Amino acid sequence: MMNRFNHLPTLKIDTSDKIPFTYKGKTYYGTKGDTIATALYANGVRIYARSLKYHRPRGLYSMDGECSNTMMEVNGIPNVRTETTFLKPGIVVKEQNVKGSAENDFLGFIDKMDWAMPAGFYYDTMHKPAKIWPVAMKQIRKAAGIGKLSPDHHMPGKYDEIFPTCDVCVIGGGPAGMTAALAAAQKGLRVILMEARPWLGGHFEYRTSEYINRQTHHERAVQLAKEVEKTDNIRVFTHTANVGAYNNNLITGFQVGKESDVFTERYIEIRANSVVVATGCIERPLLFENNERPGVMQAGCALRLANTYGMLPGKTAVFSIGHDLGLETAVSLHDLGMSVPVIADIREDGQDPALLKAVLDRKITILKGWVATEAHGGKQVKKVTVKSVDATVSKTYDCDVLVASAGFTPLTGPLVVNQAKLTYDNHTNFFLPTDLPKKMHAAGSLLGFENAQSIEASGLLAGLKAAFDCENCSIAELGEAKKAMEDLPGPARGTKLVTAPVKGRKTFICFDEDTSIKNIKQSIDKGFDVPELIKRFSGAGLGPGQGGIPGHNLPLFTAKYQALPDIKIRPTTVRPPLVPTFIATYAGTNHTMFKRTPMDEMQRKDGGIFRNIGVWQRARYFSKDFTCKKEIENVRNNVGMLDGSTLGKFRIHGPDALNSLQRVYVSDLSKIKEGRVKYTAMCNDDGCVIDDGVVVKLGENDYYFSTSTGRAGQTIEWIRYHTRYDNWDFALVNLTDAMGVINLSGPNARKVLEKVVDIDVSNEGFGFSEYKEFTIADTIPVKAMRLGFVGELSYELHVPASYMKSLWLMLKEAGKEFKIQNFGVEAQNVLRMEKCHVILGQESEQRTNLLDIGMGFLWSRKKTGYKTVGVAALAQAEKDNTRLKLVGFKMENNGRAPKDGALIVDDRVRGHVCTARNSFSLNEAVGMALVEADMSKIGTRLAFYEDECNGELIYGTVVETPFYDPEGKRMKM
Amino acid sequence: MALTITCPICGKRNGYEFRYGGEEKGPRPDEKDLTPESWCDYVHMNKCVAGVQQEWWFHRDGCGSWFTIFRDTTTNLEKETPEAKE
Amino acid sequence: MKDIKRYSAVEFKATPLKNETRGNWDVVLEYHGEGEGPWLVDLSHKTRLDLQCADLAAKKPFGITIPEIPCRSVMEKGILLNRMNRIQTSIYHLDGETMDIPAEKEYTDVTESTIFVAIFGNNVFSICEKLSALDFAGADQQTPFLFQGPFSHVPCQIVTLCRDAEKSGVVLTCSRGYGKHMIDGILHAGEEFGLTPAGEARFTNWINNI
Amino acid sequence: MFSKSKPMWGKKTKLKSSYDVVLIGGGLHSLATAYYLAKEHGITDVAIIEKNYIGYGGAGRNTAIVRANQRTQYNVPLYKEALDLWPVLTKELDYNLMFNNCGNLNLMHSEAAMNAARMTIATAQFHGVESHLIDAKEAKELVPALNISEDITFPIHGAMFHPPGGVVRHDAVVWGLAKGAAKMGVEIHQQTEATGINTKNGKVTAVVTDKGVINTKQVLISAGGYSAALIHGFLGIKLPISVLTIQAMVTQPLKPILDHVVSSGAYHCYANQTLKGEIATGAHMDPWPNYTTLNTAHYIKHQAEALSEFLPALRGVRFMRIWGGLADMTPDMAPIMDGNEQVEGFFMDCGWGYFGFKSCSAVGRHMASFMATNTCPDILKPFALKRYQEHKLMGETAALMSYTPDN
Repeated sequence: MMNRFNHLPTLKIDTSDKIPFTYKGKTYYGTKGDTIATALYANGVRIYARSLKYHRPRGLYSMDGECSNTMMEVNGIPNVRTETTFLKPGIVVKEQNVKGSAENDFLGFIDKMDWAMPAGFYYDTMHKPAKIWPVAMKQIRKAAGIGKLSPDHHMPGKYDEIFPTCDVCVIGGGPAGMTAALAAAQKGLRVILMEARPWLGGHFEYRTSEYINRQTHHERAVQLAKEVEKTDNIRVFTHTANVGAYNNNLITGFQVGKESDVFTERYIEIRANSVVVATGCIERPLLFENNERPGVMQAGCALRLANTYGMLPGKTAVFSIGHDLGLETAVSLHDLGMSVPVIADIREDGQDPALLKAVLDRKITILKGWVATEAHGGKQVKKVTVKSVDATVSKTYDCDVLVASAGFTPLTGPLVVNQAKLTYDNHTNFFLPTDLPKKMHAAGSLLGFENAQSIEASGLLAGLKAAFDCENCSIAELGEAKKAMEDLPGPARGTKLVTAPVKGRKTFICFDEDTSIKNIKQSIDKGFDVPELIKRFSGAGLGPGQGGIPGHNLPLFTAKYQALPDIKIRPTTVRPPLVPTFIATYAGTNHTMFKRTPMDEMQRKDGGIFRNIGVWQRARYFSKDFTCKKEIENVRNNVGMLDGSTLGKFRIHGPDALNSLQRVYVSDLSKIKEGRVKYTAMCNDDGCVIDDGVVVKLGENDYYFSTSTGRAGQTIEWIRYHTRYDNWDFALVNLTDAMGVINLSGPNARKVLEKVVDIDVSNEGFGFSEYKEFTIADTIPVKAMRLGFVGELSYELHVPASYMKSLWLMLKEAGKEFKIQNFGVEAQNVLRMEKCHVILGQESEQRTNLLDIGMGFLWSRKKTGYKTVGVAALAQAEKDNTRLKLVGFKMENNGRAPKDGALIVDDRVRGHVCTARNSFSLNEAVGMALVEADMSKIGTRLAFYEDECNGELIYGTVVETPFYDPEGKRMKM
Repeated sequence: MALTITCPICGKRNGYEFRYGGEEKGPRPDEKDLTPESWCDYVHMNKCVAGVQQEWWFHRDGCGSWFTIFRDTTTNLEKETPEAKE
Repeated sequence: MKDIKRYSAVEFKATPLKNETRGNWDVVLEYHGEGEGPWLVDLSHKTRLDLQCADLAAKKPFGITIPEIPCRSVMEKGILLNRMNRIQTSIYHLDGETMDIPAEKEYTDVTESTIFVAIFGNNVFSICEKLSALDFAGADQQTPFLFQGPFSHVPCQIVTLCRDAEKSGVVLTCSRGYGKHMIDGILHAGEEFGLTPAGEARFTNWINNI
Repeated sequence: MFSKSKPMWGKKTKLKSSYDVVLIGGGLHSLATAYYLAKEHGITDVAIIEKNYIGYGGAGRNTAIVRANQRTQYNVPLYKEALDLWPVLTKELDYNLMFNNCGNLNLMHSEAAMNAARMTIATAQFHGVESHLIDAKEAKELVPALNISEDITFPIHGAMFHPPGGVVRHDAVVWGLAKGAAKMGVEIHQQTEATGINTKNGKVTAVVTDKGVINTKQVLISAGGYSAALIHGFLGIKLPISVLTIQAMVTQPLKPILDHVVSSGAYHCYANQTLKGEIATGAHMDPWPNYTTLNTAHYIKHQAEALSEFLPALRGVRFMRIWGGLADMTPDMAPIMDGNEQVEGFFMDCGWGYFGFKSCSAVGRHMASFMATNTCPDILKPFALKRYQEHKLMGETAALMSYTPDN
């Protein structure tokens, strides 16, 4: 392990605190503050992984995760960006996509096969003869992919989420972002500042060069950060990557937890009034042969290895750069002890004079108008060829590090995902954001500023603009800030070099997908002439780096290759997440929200097997065998108790209450009698039946009505929707959850009820279809209805939810001697099927109208003038004799019931079975089916085609309905 | 989010709190004159405007109001008037 | 029948220290180990009413003037009135004698429709922020004010009663059926801030302090 | 082995002033129609008019899943034919469409869903399409990453397993069809926008574009999500369509972990692994009409929550890229294919929602026949626009409908 610096003010490591970890089965030590990648680097690791296609060796290139070069498996989690992930004690690090090791990969030979793999080659191969494709596909699948994930992998850690609101959200905690945040905060606004790195400071933070008046950039960063931290109304999220930006300034990000945090990572979704984007720049990769060879790295990477992580990237560094940060890096690394034999500067002129002097003072050779054209060395850089930009003169230098960087690329991600446009700017050579979305502002070096004061001034201006959006800043103040900017240096001139003078066979424009500039030429030649198509065809930018490496080089190169007069070509569309994010992190805290009825606990104790049905959890079975035989027989012979609390229950009152009901229900509800229950249905405008239920009149223009479970949540919305033009005065109150419902059914139901209530529940005193209100024990108010959904004597008791448990226990106690038992939803399903009572959605589908399922009797044709929803369609469809009709059927020769969903066929499909069962009550198989109208006549023979029947049909006959107790005596007894 | 809707009662809110209720097509036509064509036109047919349209929304997770807004379907941004441009 | 009891959909795992029977409700006044807050108190036994009519201006429930602007609330005599929309107001009984329900038919007793809880004490809004995107700290809102919106994915009415540091707090109602999962969600979110179930006494004390 | 690089769909030519047939939209249905017009009917004087570039719309934005296990007898034969055509087209076009018939598992989360699946499966089997109902354990054997425990929001009861379905490389289909059509003489005009259709006496006479007027007697609008707005804009014909943005996303690439397409209606989520190793996943739609193709924070989170539950191993993978496309949804989730009905010479092929990719091969073939013979093939007849005013929705979904795109 190499010695680490411990004296630099910029260091983020604590060399006294050693952290053990496992790599390739052996224990290594890093230092507190290390990322996994820097810890490995300190231990001499230079080859981290192999590339996707050609298995080329890959090393540390950047520090911010623009490519997959340093992605590794950590503790079983694949594709971890080791350059941005902190080292933790005991972690196990493995190499990915290698056969053998990253150092010696048996598949390394593929790199020599690139001639056989031009862009899009797979579309032209492996399909002739057709037989080889499945075999080839298997091999492709194995070869593709990077990391490995076990199918039973359990993601450790805690994942959280927050949804804060603020006035101003600043993305980027560098000098511009911090200045903007401070400016907005000083206006009294609530500010959120998010920064991807674990600390504030941006590009000032790691630099020891002079900011102004002998203060270093680093010191300035610390000064600003201190000010930010002591400002109460700035909420700082560090180690928080911005991943998305949406309309109306919704900003998303994820934060990596510190040791003291209760979360491993957390998803942050911010609603901001105004946003400042100060995300800075990354470096634009230099294109030359073997430009991704281990040892080649960006200037910022080399400098931060030294200044932040306390180690030199190597012994001898050749530089091929196109900006002053490159010169600064050369000077800094030289001063820290590295040998710098040469700097090839793409620029002929325009260097910062002070830096140039510093270079010359150190006797470093600087070649202006030169560029690296090839990195040599099998697995690591050993030598570099540099040439004059016109490729007429060349020199070769020995080295172990090549710092290569063509220029800067602004990080415009948050702006462009929020629909800003990018326009090429000739001066900076940037694609600059234009047409910024409302209340979104850009600041800092992403606009091309390199001067430190200009960067901060642009942050101040953006912060004030954001305050202005929040109506907390005057136009005069904005004007001052603008003016202050004009007195400072504007954006710096950027280099125009796109690629070094090379043929480009091993010049990689996209590292992740091994796309060379030769591949780009091939794509363009084939007609894929815009970056978006080149990306799809060649893969450039489709890898985990998400365009970080090819982002701006691809459009620049495309324009150059096609010799376009000016650069109208745009970079490919940037798509969120701007930083790849764990599914675990996005999921955050997963709240499962279901409704439980007031009898939930009681039924669970009684052995109920629950299912999620819509928003509710309901007891579907009380029998382990799922046939529900005992439950069914007990209802038919004794008495059963069903929890019907999920039914929708509503009160409607006010002058237009009746009008409103007339609008949505097909029956004429003006005729409803007090003390009676009216069963009716709602249709949609197609005449398709969407809901059924009962209506009870409580008083003049005052009704209580029920809906099916599934429709409860939409009922108010539905009624208000269909009356939205009418200006009617009515009130709707949702009492669904307020009332528990017990359905007491079976021949003994009356005997049980008698024991609990004081009123007369005889057939004369409380007849079928009647409605009563009374109290039990002078305490529990009850709304009771006599209905017969299951075909037996039944009472439906609607009771305030808080009393439900007490009533449930009372009925159970009272019913003991009459063999009272629970029954669940499935038993009810069979019981009602035997009575041919329909359940909407089961006996009906989307296209089934009221007439099709034989419920036309509910439709009051005399009721006109209400514009009742659905009746126009019913009137029009009534004469159509090609529709599906609901029929009842029995099986031939006492055969078994067909499965639900079985088809009714002749030479084509003629209908399907809705519900069918081997009925215990009837001792035969019966069911209901939707069939074409010509098959609906009684006596029609039906042929059933079931799944997996192998052509063996079973047969039944259309019969009269209902099957059970056709006269309906039992429910009226 | 991508979408916020301004509820006349609750103000500007996350679009997912609302239910979309269709293009504004005017009051329900009188049932007695409806032909299959005019019925179908009212019930099913849409203009599918790529631009600003008037449309219905219901504040499902909020105050329970139905109301109309103008929205540009090419940007998902609300407009104050049908003619409003950026 | 004296053993007829009313049960809230909210159940805490804490052990009651003091309780009393009110109506048929078993009301916990204090739990063991209520700690330093923030606290979560079940108020589901307290009466809630729905008032709906076209002319709300003509109504003065319990002699209190209904706020004209939707989403404004008013608290008087231990009663909280929340203007929900053009035609609707919710009425919460927070403190004092039992509430007599007005006889006019525009009122509906909806006590049973919802669970009713209070969350108050330090960091209340940090807890809310984990469960809802609604902005409880917006400068344009004067307490008390009403939010009708999603909280833990469920439509709720949330009234912010106070925003002063340790006195901060909200009361919340949501469909009774969601009771269990809502409480689980709130307690889970509040865990890192020490959110603890508390009895009604602590609520009464808080409400009288703000 | 490799031909010298040359433009795959011909050199850029100038737009002529007349063509026998003009196809508006450079997507898959249009390309396939052009291909079959030329190949099976000898009609090669055809222009494809594309505002952007071919495959810009739904063709390039879908998750490439193909299957033939639809619900109704009208749809199943059409999709079966489409499915059977992938290997045929690969050969005919001499372009590897990378059909991976890995099979689709449609997860079922309740007894009711299992019963509903039975009907769909019976319909498939009746029409000779392989499809089976399997239980949760069998599903787990096929997809080891599946969580079949009871303690998730929607526990898995079983699945509808459809072995012949799978994925096709969608871009390859675009490029292959374009190459095949261009070879036979079809002209593809990219960066060309249709701005109107001229008619006279109820007949199509010309298509107006930003590059000039094209005289023609036959025009097809098959422009995916843009069809309905164009048809209304050009001809004043309203359609029962709502255009929604549908989103999809991929994770970082992994070595093989998912060998089938897995989908779940209850979770609004599907996932499969691409040949490159990415987990492609999607399904939810924002239920309001828009043409933005913008993704949303809500959706990506929803997707993560869903995958966390039924494929929990994926919690350790990172989402990498999300995008949106347009789905033109009809009330009955079935397309509208019609011609010579509203205006003579005008054909439409739209309302595909998110099924456009799966059907393109077969539909292109039948639309070509429709246009070439002016006779609607029997297989397309049930998809006429008139069905809506006749109160005959297709029945492709069972769910009850109310009034907005998401019911």
